[in-house]
Amino acid sequence: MASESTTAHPFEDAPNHVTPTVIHDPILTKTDFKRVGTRPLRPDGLDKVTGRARYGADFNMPGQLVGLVLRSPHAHAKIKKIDTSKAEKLAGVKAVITFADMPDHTGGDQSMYDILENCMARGVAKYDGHAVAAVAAVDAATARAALKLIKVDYEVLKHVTDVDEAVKPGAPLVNPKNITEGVEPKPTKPSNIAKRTEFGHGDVDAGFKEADVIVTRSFRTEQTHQGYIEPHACVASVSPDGTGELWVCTQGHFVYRNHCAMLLGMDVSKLRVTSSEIGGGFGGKTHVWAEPVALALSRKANRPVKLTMTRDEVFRASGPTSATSIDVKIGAKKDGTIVAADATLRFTCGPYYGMWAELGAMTAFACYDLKNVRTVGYEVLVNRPKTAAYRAPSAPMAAFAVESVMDELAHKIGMNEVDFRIKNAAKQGTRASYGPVYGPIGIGATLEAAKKHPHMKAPLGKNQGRGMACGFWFNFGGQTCTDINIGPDGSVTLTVGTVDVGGSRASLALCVAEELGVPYEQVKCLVADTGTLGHNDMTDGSRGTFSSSMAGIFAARNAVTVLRERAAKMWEIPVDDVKWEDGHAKAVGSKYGNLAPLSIKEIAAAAGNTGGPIAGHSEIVADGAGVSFATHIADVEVDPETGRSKIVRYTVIQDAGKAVHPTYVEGQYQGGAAQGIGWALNEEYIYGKDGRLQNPGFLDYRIPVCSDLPMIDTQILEIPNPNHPYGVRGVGETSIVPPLAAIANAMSNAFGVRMTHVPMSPPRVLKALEAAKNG
Amino acid sequence: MAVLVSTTINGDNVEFACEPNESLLDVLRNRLGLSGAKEGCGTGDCGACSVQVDGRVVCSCLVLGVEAEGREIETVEGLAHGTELHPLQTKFLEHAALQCGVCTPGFLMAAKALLEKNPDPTEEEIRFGLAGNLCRCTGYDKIVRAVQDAAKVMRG
Amino acid sequence: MAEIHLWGALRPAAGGASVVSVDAKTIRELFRKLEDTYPGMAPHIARGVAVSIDGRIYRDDWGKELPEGSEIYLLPRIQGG
Amino acid sequence: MQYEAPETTKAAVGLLAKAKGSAYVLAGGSDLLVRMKGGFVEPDLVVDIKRIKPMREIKKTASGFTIGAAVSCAEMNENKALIKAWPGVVEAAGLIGSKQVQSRCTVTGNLCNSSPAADSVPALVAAGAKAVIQGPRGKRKVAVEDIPVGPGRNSLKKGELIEAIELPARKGKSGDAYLRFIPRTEMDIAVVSAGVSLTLGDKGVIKDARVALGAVAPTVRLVKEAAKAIIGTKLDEAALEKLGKAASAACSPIDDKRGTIEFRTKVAAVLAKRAAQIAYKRAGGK
Repeated sequence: MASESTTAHPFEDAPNHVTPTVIHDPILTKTDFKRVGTRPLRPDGLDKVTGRARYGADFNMPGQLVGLVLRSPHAHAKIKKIDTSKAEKLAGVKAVITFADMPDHTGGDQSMYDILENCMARGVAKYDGHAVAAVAAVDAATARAALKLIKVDYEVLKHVTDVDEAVKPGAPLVNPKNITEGVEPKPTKPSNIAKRTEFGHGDVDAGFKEADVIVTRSFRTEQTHQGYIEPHACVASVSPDGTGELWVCTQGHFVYRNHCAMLLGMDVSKLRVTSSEIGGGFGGKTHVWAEPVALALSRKANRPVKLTMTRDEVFRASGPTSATSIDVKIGAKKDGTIVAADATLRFTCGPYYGMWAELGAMTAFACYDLKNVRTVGYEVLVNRPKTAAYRAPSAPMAAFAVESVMDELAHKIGMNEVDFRIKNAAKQGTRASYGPVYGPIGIGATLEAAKKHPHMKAPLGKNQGRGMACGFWFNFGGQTCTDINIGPDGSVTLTVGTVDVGGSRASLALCVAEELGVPYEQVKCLVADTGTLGHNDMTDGSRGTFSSSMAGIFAARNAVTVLRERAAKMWEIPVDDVKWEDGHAKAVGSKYGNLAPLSIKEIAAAAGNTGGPIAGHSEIVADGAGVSFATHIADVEVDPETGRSKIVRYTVIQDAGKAVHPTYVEGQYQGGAAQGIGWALNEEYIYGKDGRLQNPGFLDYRIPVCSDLPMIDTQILEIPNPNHPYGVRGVGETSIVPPLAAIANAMSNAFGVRMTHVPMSPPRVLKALEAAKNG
Repeated sequence: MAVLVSTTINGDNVEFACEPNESLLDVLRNRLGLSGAKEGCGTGDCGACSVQVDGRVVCSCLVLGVEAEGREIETVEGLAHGTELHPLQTKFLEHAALQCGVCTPGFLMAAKALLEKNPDPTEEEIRFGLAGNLCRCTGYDKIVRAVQDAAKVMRG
Repeated sequence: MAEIHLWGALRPAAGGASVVSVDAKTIRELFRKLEDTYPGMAPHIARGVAVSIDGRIYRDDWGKELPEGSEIYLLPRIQGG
Repeated sequence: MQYEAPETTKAAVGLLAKAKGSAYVLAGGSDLLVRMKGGFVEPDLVVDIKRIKPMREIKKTASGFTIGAAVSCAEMNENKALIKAWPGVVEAAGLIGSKQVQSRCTVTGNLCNSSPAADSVPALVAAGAKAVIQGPRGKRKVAVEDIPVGPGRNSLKKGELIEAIELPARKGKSGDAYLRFIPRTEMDIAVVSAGVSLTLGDKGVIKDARVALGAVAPTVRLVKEAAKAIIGTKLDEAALEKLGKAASAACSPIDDKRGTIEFRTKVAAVLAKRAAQIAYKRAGGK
């Protein structure tokens, strides 16, 4: 009986000191490469420099209508009535929909129901920009006119947008039914806290008693947006026979298919989704918003519908990151040993349940080897858009708080900040603050590299300061399906289902070329639509190259097995006597003396006579992603009279496991750093007292422009991941984690001011500088 | 009421009809099939819709289609000569100056305008010259390097 | 018998325990028995729970065996960007 | 919407005067088209002035410069004589938007749009520029500071348009400068800004000065007290200090998404001082 086979040990935690890591079934098979590690041109590049590449809004279907969405101008309002009759009567209008046209097919799946409600408000508008109705018309002008004819009767409710206000007793309730999860006994009254979570080990209170120095501080970070340049766009077509097509810019067309089919009550197999080229996502294109609406409009109008969000809609009604409020306490001995670390993290989720504080709580102390550590996270509901992932979601805010305190603590005990981190860095065998034990990891190596980096010793100019910080991201793998087909001429088609967000087609082709032993140019990598391959998870969690290369390599191995069999048939010898080497079948043994090796081309040419087409497939769950660490160094110049900051030098050092295409790895490092710099200095959602977003555009949501940044130096470290055939780790996300703290630490080092509120915009910096000046 | 407009696009005579309040960007994308220019914001803040009008780089979202009458317009589709790429296109590829690529057409047009005026720009001149074009993927490092390299090639 | 470490959000469902013992040979069996014994964990498992076996994290693979004496941690199934 | 592109000022005035409904002048379009896109305005008539030849020209005359209303800021930055005489005005014009916007935007449009944060306006006000207005009742000239009357509102009457901006001729040792504060290095709207124009007399003593501040009040403000603070000085520490105080005292800003009252008031002083130093140096002062 199950109940007999389980025992609870109350309040007993695992020890921190752990026996050396067991690495089960390592699959790392290669460390010496011919093609992996080179820098060829990407296969999709030409289309992208000539304007030929097709993104979300660059596709059209015959007879297509223009879809537009009506959005709530209120942060929180009961929708008493929606009158669409006048809009429906306008000439040229082919469909008007509200939530009534999107019945609930979610079957009790709360997270899917939340998505449904987020796509189209059901009775209550929960944030400024929440979709309330939508129209499809023959042209944009008609659709705009129709939106104006829809009359919505709102009863405005009290709202709350601020994270600290939302958790106060008596705050307006975003969801009056919300009872906090993860608390025992279960609360009886609703609140805006969706969930409490906790991680850690050891005895934190006892640990602090051993401390010689303790630093405690509270931090706030404002909400930011991924800021992809391409707004969400799709073309949807649903026929009366229940089949549908969707062209869309997304990080995961298979997941979009599954979600849209469920929300629309369609069979998954009847909805074919094609991913366009994607104009940036960074986590923001992992969730559906407009797509189910476009499909519902198309279904009602029986015409294809193109729906493109404006930039204003993207800011108000897609998925920005959390605003946060974080308390950190770390204690250390005089020799630099950290004895206890504690953090409480409050993260906004928008109006729906999320796991954002949870991710912050997991990542906060992940860089360090800690005997006593505890993190507590609270998911906070507010009248803001539903939070979505943004590159290493939640880690940058947690790292901002922790890495700021780490610097302060190092200085208080009189240690160099790098040495202090080296002393406490996690290593292979360390129990991570979030639970498991680490395998081979790179935090120590990035710190040692930072210490030796010339940047660390370069002289600083007037009003300049230097800071450093570390960052962590998990990375993950997930479901992946890949095909390799050998053409009759021996050329290779690699078909993957992970969207290429920034050069992965080149990396994947390199891995398959390496495995098959053929030139890179002989492998063409395609991203398939959902009708062509089995399910693939999104390109998120830095998994695109990690998982699809793993599946691609396995598919290539399967193809090699077939190629060997075919060669054996051509030679009329046993397959065991055929080996694969340098892209050729070779007969093993002196008895075959003069048999010339067979190339893929020769084997492929004979395929019709040896058993038909040659292919290799792989369907896997790509588990075992290696965690990733980075150390960044930032030089910041501050104008002491205006508080304006400029980054004058920046260096990223990060472990890639194995850099498949180093140029694109550098690109990920640089891009993440730039986003982190923007977050640190100027990017923020600004809500008015009325709960409306005041800066829904690129003019006042200030992402860095070219003249804001210096060159961003990169150093790639390669500590192979034992759980990938080539040692690859994800590289996409970690680089956004350290910049916030690195810049704050630089300001502290230059001016002695500790910035605790991000963004460190000029008014905040000037105020801090003046406060410091006035004692 | 739609207005008939005659103009030159990438050296070809083109006639189109458009509404007077329609942007040049919408005309290019929706009426002429030239979707290389992208709409990132529609308010002149991102530069993804950059084209040249009479030799000057503009945001085509901030130009009316009717204003194109008698003008000469150049778009990213006209950058290459036949199969021969413009040096900027070649260098953007070689330096991996694009990740997602959606800002690339705008950057190419802005960089072309910059180098036509200033064939040997400093890094700072390049950075300020391209400040009207947002890129969220690259951190601009490789874009600046590609423009520097292209400038060198173009100077011969 | 495997010792299963729970992260904070699961603990209320196990009466506050941070470690529970479960007789399970695979991830599938582990989830089934946890749901039977601690019904409060079912919604979490439905939402997605990852299993760390000696430090290697499995997000989806039910068939994965839990080797004797291995250290098992349950974690939220994380999202990425 | 009706679009017209007349070839004479007279025709443009005629169209505007007899327009029914909302009528707008289109020069660079960098404000008008943004407002149309956002649905804030739906014009019945748009009069494009870029085909009116005289409005496309910068003329140097004995009395100074005449900058046609349809001259783009990029064109201003290519006119060497103008740059030499009024470097501050040209720099201010060159700060509006991006290179793309520069190709189209005009200082006249910037003035008529009447944003308190308009970049070119403090420099024009400091320079003592005049707007040449054409209308159904003929021509009139007014000081540029009298064009904006509030955020987004100007003093032009129905049927009127600005034909050109006139800048006086530069005599003797003179210099001007414009500085703005923005959080980024480009592409932002001024949080606070300052334009200074001055002329030196004997031995580097400031004989004449005008100081204007932007984004600190509903309209760009000409600050006479600030000018007084430096006239008769060689811009020494004490004069700068007084200038800064006068600049801060003239501020009546608001808290908004771009900045706080406190920040604007403080930084107005910083920018006024820095701009004055640049202008002084340009005038040949040491």
